[in-house]
Amino acid sequence: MALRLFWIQFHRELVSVARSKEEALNPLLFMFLAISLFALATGGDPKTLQTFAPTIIWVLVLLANMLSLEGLFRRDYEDGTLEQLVLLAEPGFVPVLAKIAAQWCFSGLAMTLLAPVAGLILFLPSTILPTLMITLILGTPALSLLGAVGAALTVGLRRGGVLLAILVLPLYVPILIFGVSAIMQQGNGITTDAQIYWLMAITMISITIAPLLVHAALRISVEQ
Amino acid sequence: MALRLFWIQFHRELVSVARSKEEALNPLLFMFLAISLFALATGGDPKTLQTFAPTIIWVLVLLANMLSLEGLFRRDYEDGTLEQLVLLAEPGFVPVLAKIAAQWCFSGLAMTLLAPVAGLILFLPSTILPTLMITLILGTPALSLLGAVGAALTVGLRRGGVLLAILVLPLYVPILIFGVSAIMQQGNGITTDAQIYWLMAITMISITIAPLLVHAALRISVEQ
Amino acid sequence: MSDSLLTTVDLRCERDGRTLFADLQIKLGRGECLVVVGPNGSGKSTLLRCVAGLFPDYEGAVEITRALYLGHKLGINLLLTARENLHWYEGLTGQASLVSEVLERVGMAGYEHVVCQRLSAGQQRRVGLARLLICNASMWLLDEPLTALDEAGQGLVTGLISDHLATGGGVFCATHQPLAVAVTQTLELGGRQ
Amino acid sequence: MSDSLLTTVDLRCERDGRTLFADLQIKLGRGECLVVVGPNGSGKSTLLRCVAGLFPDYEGAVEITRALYLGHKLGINLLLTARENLHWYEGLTGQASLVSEVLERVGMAGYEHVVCQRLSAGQQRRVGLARLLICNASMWLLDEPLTALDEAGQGLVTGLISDHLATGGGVFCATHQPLAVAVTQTLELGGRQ
Amino acid sequence: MTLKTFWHQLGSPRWFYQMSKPWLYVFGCLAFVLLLTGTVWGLGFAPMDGKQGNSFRIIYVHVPTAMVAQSAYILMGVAGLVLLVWRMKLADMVLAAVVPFGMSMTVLALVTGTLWGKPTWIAEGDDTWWVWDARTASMLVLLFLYFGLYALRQAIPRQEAAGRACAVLAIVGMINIPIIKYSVDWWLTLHQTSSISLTQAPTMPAEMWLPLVLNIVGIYCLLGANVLSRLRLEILRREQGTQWVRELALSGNA
Ligand code: HEM
Ligand SMILES: Nc1ncnc2c1ncn2[C@@H]1O[C@H](COP(=O)(O)OP(=O)(O)OP(=O)(O)O)[C@@H](O)[C@H]1O
Ligand SMILES: Nc1ncnc2c1ncn2[C@@H]1O[C@H](COP(=O)(O)OP(=O)(O)OP(=O)(O)O)[C@@H](O)[C@H]1O
Ligand SMILES: [Mg+2]
Ligand SMILES: [Mg+2]
Repeated sequence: MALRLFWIQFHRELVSVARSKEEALNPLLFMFLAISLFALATGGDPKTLQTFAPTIIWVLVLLANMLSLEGLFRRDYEDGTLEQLVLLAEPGFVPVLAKIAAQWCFSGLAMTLLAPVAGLILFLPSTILPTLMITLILGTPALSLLGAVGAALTVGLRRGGVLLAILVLPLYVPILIFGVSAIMQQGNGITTDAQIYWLMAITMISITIAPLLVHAALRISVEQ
Repeated sequence: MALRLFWIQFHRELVSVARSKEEALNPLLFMFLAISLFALATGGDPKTLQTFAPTIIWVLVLLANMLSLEGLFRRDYEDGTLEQLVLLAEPGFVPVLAKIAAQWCFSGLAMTLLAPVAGLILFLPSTILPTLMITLILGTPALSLLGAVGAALTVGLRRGGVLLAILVLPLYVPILIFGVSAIMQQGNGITTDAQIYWLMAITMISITIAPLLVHAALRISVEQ
Repeated sequence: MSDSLLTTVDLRCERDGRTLFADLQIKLGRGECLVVVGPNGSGKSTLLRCVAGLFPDYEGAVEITRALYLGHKLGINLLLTARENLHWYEGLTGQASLVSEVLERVGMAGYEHVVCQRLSAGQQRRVGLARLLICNASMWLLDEPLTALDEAGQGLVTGLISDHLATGGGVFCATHQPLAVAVTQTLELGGRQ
Repeated sequence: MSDSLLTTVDLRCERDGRTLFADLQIKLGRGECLVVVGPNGSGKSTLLRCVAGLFPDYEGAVEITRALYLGHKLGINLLLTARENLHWYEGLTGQASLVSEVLERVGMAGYEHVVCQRLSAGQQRRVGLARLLICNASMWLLDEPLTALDEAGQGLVTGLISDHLATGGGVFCATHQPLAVAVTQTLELGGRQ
Repeated sequence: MTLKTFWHQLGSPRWFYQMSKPWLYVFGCLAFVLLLTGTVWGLGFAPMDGKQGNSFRIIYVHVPTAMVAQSAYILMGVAGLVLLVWRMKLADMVLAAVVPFGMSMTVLALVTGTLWGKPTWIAEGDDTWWVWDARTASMLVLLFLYFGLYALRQAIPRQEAAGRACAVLAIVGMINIPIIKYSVDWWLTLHQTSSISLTQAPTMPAEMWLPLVLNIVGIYCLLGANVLSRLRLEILRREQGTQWVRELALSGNA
């Protein structure tokens, strides 16, 4: 039952994103365009780009994710389907989880899969690419989950976007720091286990608490 | 008459943005948050940051501007006021220009005024800050004007956001390049007149053709 | 108590400093239809949202069975087709139904696979109304269900309401247009302004 | 020719492969009111948009004087107050008027400074309707002007239309609800489905 | 025929359809002959370059495609202007016809450029398949401009609206192309003096540059032929309801 509910919501999200006009620059495209801009603006100097590549990639992943979260519940809120969801879904956190999962597929997962390309454009040595991908696949689910809490809290509000950023970015900072430092250390030949474990821990915690919090937050937002 | 039309539309935009919830992370906030993320992720190393500062600032200005352009006509399109504007305003490009001007005040102008702060966060030497501001104030109007053409073309479409980025970013490239290179050259003590003149020229061209093109594009978008 | 679908005790709500309604005692049993009327801005929609559990900013108590709420907002995703929307709704309510039959009953046969954005105003409303045929809640909360509908559509809605009442359901409906069903109670909000 | 406010010749429009109307000859003079009726999805709104110049995908010719178009969409910015919205509209049309008086006439006195988002559905429609009192176009194109209005509101609209007709204006209106004005011509689109 | 009547006739699809038939053959044959001779000569018989060996032969594909890709965009910008100002249907068709051709030429230039660059760049110590230099950058931006036009047309369901929307975009792009080219050239050469030393055309013997010239002229003829044939197809499709097309179809020599 709950599984069916998950699946139906998940499918709906995929279809809807595929047809949407509001995917606020779909995260993947955002990342690649921004990376090309960086490369162009630095005059394409491989040395400089290489030192900065991990930072650029991780910061852009964060920003892309946050931008796409902004629209996660907005359309549903405006057309009234969020009301239906809050009133009828049982248990309520299941469709919420499905929505977050779908958002992650289009942002975190997609960006992880294409991160090697991004790395190559920025002249990241290919020995580092696996670490880049591992940190991304472990870190991005937490970005989506934590971000969704912020998105749910701000969906009905004026100035939602601004609030969202202020609420969410502080939560993102540890993930960013662990992610970047793992790649940097790998580049210097130091072991990266600690960072990996930390990223896993953050994601595990998020996955347990975030869906319930998001559901509660959505109720509050609908009841205006 | 045309002046009054300009003023009324301009005023309306200011009020509306001030009350809006959709300013997709107001550009200024976006820039500062992203800059802090860069500073955090590099571990705050002044040397590295400094070399990269002009690039970071200019790329973020571009992205922030593009994101805020996405919403420039969306609300008007959805609530039907764009129809009224296209049908009734005479001459039609005046309110369009007013809308762009207002958007610029909240993005380009605001970012220019606070650019010194951004520069200081990234350890840019203070002798370079005037050049940074001059390039920004000359270049950002062109960003808003050219971007508005893209925004007007994509407002009614599915996948508007993605399309907007593809349409607009190539047009932004020269502005980015002249902006960054002026700052770099200033840092190396080379004269920057050429870049300044180019930025002025691009802005002048944009200001002459963009409003007319935007008006034509809006008509096309409304007629769906 | 078990026979009452909706009971409110001393319901009272204020918005922007204006008292919309006060001391409202509603008791709706099976097969009963309560219609709320009143001028624009008198608080009909607010009352319905209070009762539906979508507006907690009231005083007093509400007791209600599982209900279906149809508000001013369409409640359908315009990027999906009619079929996809109803399919999602089925999943949400846990009810299985024959979606194509349902769509045919609301007069949308032939438009199942059109993205709702490309439907006319009334057709979009009809897709929203199709939910009445899917959800088996015994209480219906309807906010101006006749909006944008043609004559046939209005007949359809009144037919659905009558059927629902006949099978022991309850209906709580706000409307400006006369409703051609056996209205059990009428509630008037707001004095003439 | 100068006496005709709206003329169409052989107007024909197709959408999604369905012919909505064909060979439409409309001629509307001063003081005349044309009402379009038809089931949902029969093309009333499309026809109005063709005539208003908001939908160019038709065959045939349309000739029209300066017109005011009021569609399904509200045409007001929900982030602004009623006053601010009308003030903008004045600027757009170049007409000066007394905004507070206008708002009073549409029954929105006391709500001038409320952000439109916080108004009820009917109140939002009323703010939209206030435009009829500002723009002095001689042709009105109205798409279901009675939506969401209470009885008083409906009376208001019919009153406005009658006045406009009496002063030599023309009205072209799509509606599902009967309109209590002297209708000169009726156009029926789409067969019963 | 005065200029004015010519202008009017140009606006008439039917006249254009009939007039263009011989031109299509002329361009088509020229393109075929020139490209064939140029390519066979260039790839097979032209003398080998002293420095680069056989890899230099890519120039016979690379340079013509790169040049025509840029010209095609300018052509579209002009067509866009004509469409918006004079509302000439034919201009819309030009606009629609050039996009796929220009896009594929840009891709070809990029691919041959990188293929060519790879050994060169390796020789200079950069073991990559991509370098951010002036030509790659401006070509990439051009590709994005083409891609934007293509995507915009796909995104707008109504044909007529799509045409005008693309016209608006093509105009902006046309004004920007020289600026983009200038800025990128100037900026990236400033930084990257080393890696493009080989792109400066060496003084070549005639057997080397003659095939190149043949290919360049040939590819412009191909552009002409391509646009004309697409235009003619497009005209038939859009005017399929009209009398003259039906007669043409019946007579069987379209
Ligand atoms: C992706 C990589 C490349 C791109 C996008 C590219 C692009 C271009 C373009 C646009 C032109 C035409 C210039 C004009 O209009 O006159 C051109 C010409 C030329 N390219 Fe490339 N190029 C690339 C790589 C290379 C490399 C690696 C070499 C040599 C090793 C090369 C050698 C030449 C030569 C010799 C010409 C003709 C001479 C000239 O007009 O300056 N190109 N290329
Ligand atoms: N945006 C659109 N894109 C494509 N097709 C549309 C669009 N809007 C409406 N249609 C189609 O055009 C037809 C006529 O729609 P229109 O809105 O004109 O009907 P209507 O008579 O106004 O109906 P209603 O009474 O429901 O308002 C419908 O069948 C619909 O499928
Ligand atoms: N979102 C909101 N925020 C604050 N106040 C609101 C909001 N919506 C409505 N109101 C206020 O509450 C009052 C009642 O609104 P409500 O929507 O319940 O009226 P209604 O009876 O449904 O009117 P209508 O017939 O126009 O739909 C109105 O006077 C309005 O000013
Ligand atoms: Mg209401
Ligand atoms: Mg309609």
